[in-house]
Amino acid sequence: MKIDDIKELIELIEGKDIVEIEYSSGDEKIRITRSATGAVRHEQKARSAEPADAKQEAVAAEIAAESGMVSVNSPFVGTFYCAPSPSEKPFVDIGTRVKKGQTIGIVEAMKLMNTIEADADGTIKQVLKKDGDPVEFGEPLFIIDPAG
Amino acid sequence: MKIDDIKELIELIEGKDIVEIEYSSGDEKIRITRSATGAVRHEQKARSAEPADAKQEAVAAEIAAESGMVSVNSPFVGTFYCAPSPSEKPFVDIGTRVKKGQTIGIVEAMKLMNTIEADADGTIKQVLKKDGDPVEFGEPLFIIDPAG
Amino acid sequence: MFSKVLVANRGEIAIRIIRALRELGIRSVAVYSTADEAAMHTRLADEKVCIGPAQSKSSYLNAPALISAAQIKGADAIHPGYGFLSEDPGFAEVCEQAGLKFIGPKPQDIELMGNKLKAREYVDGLGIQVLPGTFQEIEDEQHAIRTAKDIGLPLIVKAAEGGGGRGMKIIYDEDQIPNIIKIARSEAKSAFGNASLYIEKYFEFVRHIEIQIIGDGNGGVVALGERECSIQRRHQKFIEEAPSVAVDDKLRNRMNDTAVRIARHIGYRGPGTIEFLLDEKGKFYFMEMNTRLQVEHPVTELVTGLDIVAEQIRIAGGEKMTMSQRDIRVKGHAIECRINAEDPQTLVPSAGKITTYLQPGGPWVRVDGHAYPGYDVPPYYDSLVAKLIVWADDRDRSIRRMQRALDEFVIEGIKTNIPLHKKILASKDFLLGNITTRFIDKFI
Amino acid sequence: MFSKVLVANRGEIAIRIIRALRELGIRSVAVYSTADEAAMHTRLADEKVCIGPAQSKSSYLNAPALISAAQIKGADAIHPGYGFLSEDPGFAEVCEQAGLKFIGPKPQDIELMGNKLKAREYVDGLGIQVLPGTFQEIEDEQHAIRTAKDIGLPLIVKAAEGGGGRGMKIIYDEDQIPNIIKIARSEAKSAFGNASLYIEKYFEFVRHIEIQIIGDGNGGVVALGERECSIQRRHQKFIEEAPSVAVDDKLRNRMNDTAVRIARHIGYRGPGTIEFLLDEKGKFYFMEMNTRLQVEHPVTELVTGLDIVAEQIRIAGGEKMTMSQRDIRVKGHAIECRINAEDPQTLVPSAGKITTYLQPGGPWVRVDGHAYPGYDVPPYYDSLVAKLIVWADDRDRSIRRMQRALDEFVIEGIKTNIPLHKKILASKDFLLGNITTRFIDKFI
Repeated sequence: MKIDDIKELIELIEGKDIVEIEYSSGDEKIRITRSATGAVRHEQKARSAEPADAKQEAVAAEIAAESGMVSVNSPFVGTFYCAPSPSEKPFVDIGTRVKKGQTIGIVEAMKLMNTIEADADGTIKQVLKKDGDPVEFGEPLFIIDPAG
Repeated sequence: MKIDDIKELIELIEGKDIVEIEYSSGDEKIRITRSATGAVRHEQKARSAEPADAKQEAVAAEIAAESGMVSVNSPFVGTFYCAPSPSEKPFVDIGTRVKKGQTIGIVEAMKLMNTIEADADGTIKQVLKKDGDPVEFGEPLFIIDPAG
Repeated sequence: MFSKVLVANRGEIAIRIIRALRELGIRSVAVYSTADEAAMHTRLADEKVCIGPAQSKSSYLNAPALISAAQIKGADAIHPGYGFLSEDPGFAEVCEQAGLKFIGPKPQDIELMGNKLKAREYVDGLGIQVLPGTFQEIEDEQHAIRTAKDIGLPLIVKAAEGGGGRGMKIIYDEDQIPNIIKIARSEAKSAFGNASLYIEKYFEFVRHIEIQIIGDGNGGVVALGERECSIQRRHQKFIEEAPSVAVDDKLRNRMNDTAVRIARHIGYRGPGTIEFLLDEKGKFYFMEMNTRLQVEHPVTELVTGLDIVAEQIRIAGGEKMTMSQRDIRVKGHAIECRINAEDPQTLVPSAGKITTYLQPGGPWVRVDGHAYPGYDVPPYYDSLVAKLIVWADDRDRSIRRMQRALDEFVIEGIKTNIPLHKKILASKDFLLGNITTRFIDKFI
Repeated sequence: MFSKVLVANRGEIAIRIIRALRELGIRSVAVYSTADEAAMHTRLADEKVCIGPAQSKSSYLNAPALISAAQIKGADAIHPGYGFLSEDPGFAEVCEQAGLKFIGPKPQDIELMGNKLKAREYVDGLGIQVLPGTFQEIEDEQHAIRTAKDIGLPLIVKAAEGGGGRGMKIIYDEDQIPNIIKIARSEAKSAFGNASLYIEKYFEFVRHIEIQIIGDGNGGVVALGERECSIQRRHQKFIEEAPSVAVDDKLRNRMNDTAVRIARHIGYRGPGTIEFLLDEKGKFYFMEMNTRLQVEHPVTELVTGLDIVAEQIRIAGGEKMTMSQRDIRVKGHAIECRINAEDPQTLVPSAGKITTYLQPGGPWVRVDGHAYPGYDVPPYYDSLVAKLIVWADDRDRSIRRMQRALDEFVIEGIKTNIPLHKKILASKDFLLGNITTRFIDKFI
């Protein structure tokens, strides 16, 4: 960022009721604060109390989101299964091409099998859980590359 | 960032109601803060737990300090007297020319008379306490204008 | 005893239970919705599981999600707290079917007392004085009008599956009957899934006095004395105290005995509360029974020195009850103020970020809360952010200690009802103990 | 009763006193040095006065400034807290001369017990067992060597005007005597303004047990039972509890009686503490008396239900003592952990800004502290930032409750001794109650 950019930023907020601009570059962060009277505050903030064991997946999911990929999250708390039964092959593997709506996994809760469907056409980029893993509500299970 | 850039930044905020610019370079970070009121915000690390009745004096003392004036503060908690005894004239009045070391007031604590001396040659600009007022340690009593 | 317990709740009561579990050496699992990711109960538990989105229906009221969460975490019991699923006999049953101990009463007892109309009938059958009113569901307007003629106005219309102050309407005038019955029926249907209504005589200037009991599930029951809960707004308790100025030893014994008789007859398990209305002449009427831990249990804990939550968990875990009626001594006086995130004038809930949070401390001041500096109070749930409870050796000192603690309590960034509590505590009628269920009206 | 009291102290004890005053309906005046402008005690008091610069000598130990502050604020009494001027008979006297009630013992009693050597003589004169040792000031090395021969090594050299664990040296070897006497003398001179020394037998594996008493100033004295204060580091108490596992009812009665005899003989006024060493055979020796409120008074408050500070103020204000020995009941068990701003390994004080401060809460957890989020711990004073005190119905539950509370206590930005407390509480010897004054050595 050059002095001229800063100048431009200052001119930008002059006469507006913006009182603070914060800018970062690594991992992009911006923070604009309006005066208390007007008070709308933009804050891009990550989940502050991330469950430790879900962090890696969350990070993966964020990267996915940033790079235009699609993350398929668990709609329920339960046990993840990658195949219809232990003796059968997984629904999908990394590299499998999938259609939107296609069953790609199962989350079992109280003997109820919740099928997990692909959210988009594309290629399975990552499978974030192993067969039998416990999963929480909202945890990412798969990353699909719609462009793949 | 070079000296010239800093100079430019300073010129930039001169006359505007920007009170803070923060800038980092590694991973780029910038932060610009405008004063909410429009007036220039001065963070003087003022006493945060100011006794309400001492606020006015403190403000006066700060103004004094800013404009090169000298504030004479109470060296003790006690009762302020402006004259050697109730029947006598005050040591000084506004406009009185004083010499450094000259007695200009008294703070009494436990029957002990602590004389207050002028910290500098000059003219008494303000007398911040009335005869008999309670004063705390460090409270400003007089403002002296050394240039006066 | 259990090795791991899932706490199917949020907020201060989840924390209260997690604290008890930790003190008992039992691992705890917190559950949370996506709106509660930064909630304090998730930090204090040993483990935590996200069970659903912000809406209670899909998270804290989502029985399959809770049981599934307990299963993937290997918990052997579920504590429901209060509210949410705590009084749902179906949930209690599903827990047991899933091999998870439900830390609460037996499902059939929850069911019996959950239908307030059936409970009236049951208690009346024991020869105990219940509030004058109907023992059958109100069939139609005519039924209600007949009742009004029988027992006189004003009346209060309640939902059979309601309770805890919810779903009530007062009838002052016979002309209002048709309209109120219609509205009450449709509200009951939508709020409780059951349109059944019943009618009781409405006493305006009475006290709400309740007796805390604990049962061992086999007919052993001890009574821990009364709580005075007359200070209510919109039928919700606001300030509770123990003991009550209106209850002397003789009356206390009679109320204790009555409560014990009901609980013993059921073979009730764990802590429960029998609610009575007490009139000016010292006559008391059974109103309803709450088959769960109550918000205001701490006042009883502080005057008896007994840890009700730990005892509840021990009883559910199969241990013998450690209390006996002989050992129960009520000492001193305790008050609880419910600190809600709400506008003190309009009582509208006030969600948002808490910028400053300074908790009172010092002698005999207890805070059961879940707020902290920087906590963002979500708009989805109950507005209770902390219970402030004090103890002292008599009521006057207890009131002054509460005033001192309220003065110390600083919560900024959201509105709270602290100013209203201060006003009530400073009022002459409160000091004199001249309180009824209509007390708060003059302050709002 | 007083209408306004100046609290001549800072930190948690100033707050404890301000709370008691507020609960008694008495206005409070906080004093503060320029380093304490944002200190919590200045916010909780009704009024405040800046009395001097950061250095204690010019502020909290500055008697004329304190008295002058009381005068300009119109206070009618001064509470000295503990430390600072609380055991300075001269200050007590100057207060009274200035027409300000000193909320503490009579000056001559402070003086009598303040000189630890004279106190030994006085108590010995009552026929009470004191620690073996000298009854006169140590004149020279030869005197010390003779004492060593008489009572045997190891010995402990103490300053007559010391006390509270300060100014002590242990002699294990006769050869060390000349050197240690020389050093101790010069240290005593500079620390207490008096080079007088005395010598006691040094017992290594004993317990420090003290009895809390309260006197009415006219010979009426009640004893509130013992505190176990053996967990010390550098002769400073670290963890206190009540009751002690080593004291049974019979021993408690004997220790109570002994303490009462001393205090009654003096005609002692207000709360005071008689410190004893207790050996393995149950024999106890008078060590010293502290003529002031003690840091650890809350553990006694929690097991007796008595408000020691309120009682102290009432007695000083001329009211009758409300306690009688017959009414004193010790119930349950209490522990106090002193939370210090210090490196848990090196014990070096850790000043600086507290970035996160989450105080534990819930049932029977008391925090007497003065820290808050954003508070800047000044480097000038005692490192104590909070006392964490818990109560439970027995010692095991009390320990588990304390562990739970320590787990909840989050202080970031400065170092604290919380990790060391956790280690001690989790140790087998602590659980078993196998503790002596040397206990902590193995943890550091």
